[in-house]
Amino acid sequence: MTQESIPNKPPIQQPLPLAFVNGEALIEKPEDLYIPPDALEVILEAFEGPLDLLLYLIRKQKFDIVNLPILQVTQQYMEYVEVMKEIKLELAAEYLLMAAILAEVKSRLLLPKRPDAEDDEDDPRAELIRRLQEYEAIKLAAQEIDGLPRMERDLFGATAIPDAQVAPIKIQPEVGLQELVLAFHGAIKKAKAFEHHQIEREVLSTRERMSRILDMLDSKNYVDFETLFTVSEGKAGVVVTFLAILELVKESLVDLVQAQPLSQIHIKLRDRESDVWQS
Amino acid sequence: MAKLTDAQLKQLVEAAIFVADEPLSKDKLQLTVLEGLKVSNKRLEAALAELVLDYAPRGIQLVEVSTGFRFQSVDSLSPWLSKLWQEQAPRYSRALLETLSLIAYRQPITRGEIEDVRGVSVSSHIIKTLTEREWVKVVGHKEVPGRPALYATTKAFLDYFGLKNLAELPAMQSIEVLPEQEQEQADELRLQKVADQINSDTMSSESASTIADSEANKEQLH
Amino acid sequence: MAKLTDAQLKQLVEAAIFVADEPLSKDKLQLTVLEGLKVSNKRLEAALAELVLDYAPRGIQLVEVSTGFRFQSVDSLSPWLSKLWQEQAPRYSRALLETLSLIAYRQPITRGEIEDVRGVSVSSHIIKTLTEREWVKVVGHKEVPGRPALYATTKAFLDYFGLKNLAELPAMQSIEVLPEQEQEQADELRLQKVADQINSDTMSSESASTIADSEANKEQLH
Repeated sequence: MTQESIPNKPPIQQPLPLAFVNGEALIEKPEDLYIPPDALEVILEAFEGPLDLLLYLIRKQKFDIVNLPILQVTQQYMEYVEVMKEIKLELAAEYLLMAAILAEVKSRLLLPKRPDAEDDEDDPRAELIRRLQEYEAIKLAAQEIDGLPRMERDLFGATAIPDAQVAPIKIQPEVGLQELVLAFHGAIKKAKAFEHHQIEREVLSTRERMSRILDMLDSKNYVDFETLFTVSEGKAGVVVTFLAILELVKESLVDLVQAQPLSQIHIKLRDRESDVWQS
Repeated sequence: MAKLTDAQLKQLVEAAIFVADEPLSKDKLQLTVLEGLKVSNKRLEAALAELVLDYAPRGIQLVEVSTGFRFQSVDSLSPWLSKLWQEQAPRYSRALLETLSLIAYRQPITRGEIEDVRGVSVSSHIIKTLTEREWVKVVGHKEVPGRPALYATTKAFLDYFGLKNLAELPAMQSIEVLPEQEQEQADELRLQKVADQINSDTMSSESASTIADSEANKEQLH
Repeated sequence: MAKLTDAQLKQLVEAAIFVADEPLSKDKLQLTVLEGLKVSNKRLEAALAELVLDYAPRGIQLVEVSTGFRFQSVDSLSPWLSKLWQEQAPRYSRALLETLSLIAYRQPITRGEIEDVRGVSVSSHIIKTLTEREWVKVVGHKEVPGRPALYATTKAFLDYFGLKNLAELPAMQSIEVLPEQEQEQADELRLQKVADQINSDTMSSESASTIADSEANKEQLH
């Protein structure tokens, strides 16, 4: 207490000052000291945290941060915190922490000063003063940034419409001949895979093929064996057709004839009426 | 700015037209930026007329369109200004390159035929891109139901790839997959063999079908 | 326009800056509208300087911001010009502006470091707003446990506040903020003192533990 409230000047007799600020007596209690509790909530929202509140308390009483009057500030701060604890508990944590820091600084100030301690570094308020200064600098910087002319509020982009003839220029991708050849290679390779896939999926049933072949044939005329095969069906399709024909032969539904070895094979429906094997 | 000077009026009107998102009519100017400033329409018109003259020698001009006044670039600058919106088109997809290659090697070809080979549908976007690039064009219609368009490559296509004619397209012989024609020949050869076996006296119909089965199985392995 | 006259150059540059969607740098001008026109950077700079002068007395000005040149309205006209829009310009909270200032002046900075200075936690909402406005971005991670993100301001931030570079930020008011290293030493020194006091015979064990606790709490904020 002695450290901060005893002025350098000789004491003044009457009236008894409440405090001395930078050597000047502060006779009247600052008006800001008392804040009605119902107004506190509103004021609290105006503070950006304990440092901001501390700064407010210091500045309102025209104290100098460097001569931080820790005892008064702590006392006032505690009053705020007490009311805050009742109103806004969740907000109080950071404020409580500051209260603890203030209490710590205060208690250290009350300890007898060690004679060998260096003046500057020994001041327990140093860290708090540093933080207050740092925060105040940022607070002011934020105000300055807010004051800069900015887009949307003070400045508006001035633009003109491009003339109707202005049209985007598109740079077309480049393609090499080699790329084209590879793409063709890829497409053909895929086609092979695809053909295979399709046949696997849609099982060409031999029965179904048998009925289709029967449908294509009649009992009067022979047709070329080869015309039954559709090459575009792929190899598997050809095989299914072939299997169907073998099945038809086995079931004696068709006749196959070949005039001589290696010549064309002909096929027709077995003529049931003239079929000696029937019945 | 209770009483606007002519210079101030001109500044304000000029700035308003420049910053507005759309053309500004005299009415709109009166209702917004000039609200409460008691500027007669005559004064406003004079300011606008002066601004038109001020900008006459510049790169942009003040023009009146149906909905009001706006600044726009001088038309003679358009070829250069267009370069501001230069954009790199994305690289061509595999699907596009395959479609192009099929048109190049198998022309004239229908979209359906391309789809048959590729096994997936060809998007209209691809055909549009190729047509817009003037590499591909419709050369006729196939005489089948629906009369689908037949696509072929253009002279611009040959020029781009530095080819004198289509015969200069790289031959596909090195490619292991047999071109369609060769494949047909191979199929015929195999059929012939099967036919031979059917005729063979030593074979029962049953064993023939066994061979055919194994043949079918083998196909599935491919 | 193989050889551009000075007047033509000025017209083209002027129109380009007006029609572009964003500020145009000299490089961008050279790569787009001036491409192939062989305009030296010196000539371009002279044209820009002339344009700045041409517009000085007008309602809009040619200014250079971090990403290039743009035309913008004179800020004294904003009370009238803002009547063109129904909505008011967005307002930003003190918490957001203080966070933004810390990022601007102390970049790169972690969220924890911002909290240390402000003495309160920084809400995620603020970081989100700043990031969404593209005023700040994560530029890396600090090599400390948890690898917290390091924030820095962007060019969009500078453009929005009409600045060419960070050096144009208003000067910070006389704070002798200790450089980090010194600060750490100071912290250590302070801890040492607290430890000394705990050991001091003149103190009861109870008051010592109170001090230690408050010290520990404070550390958590850091």
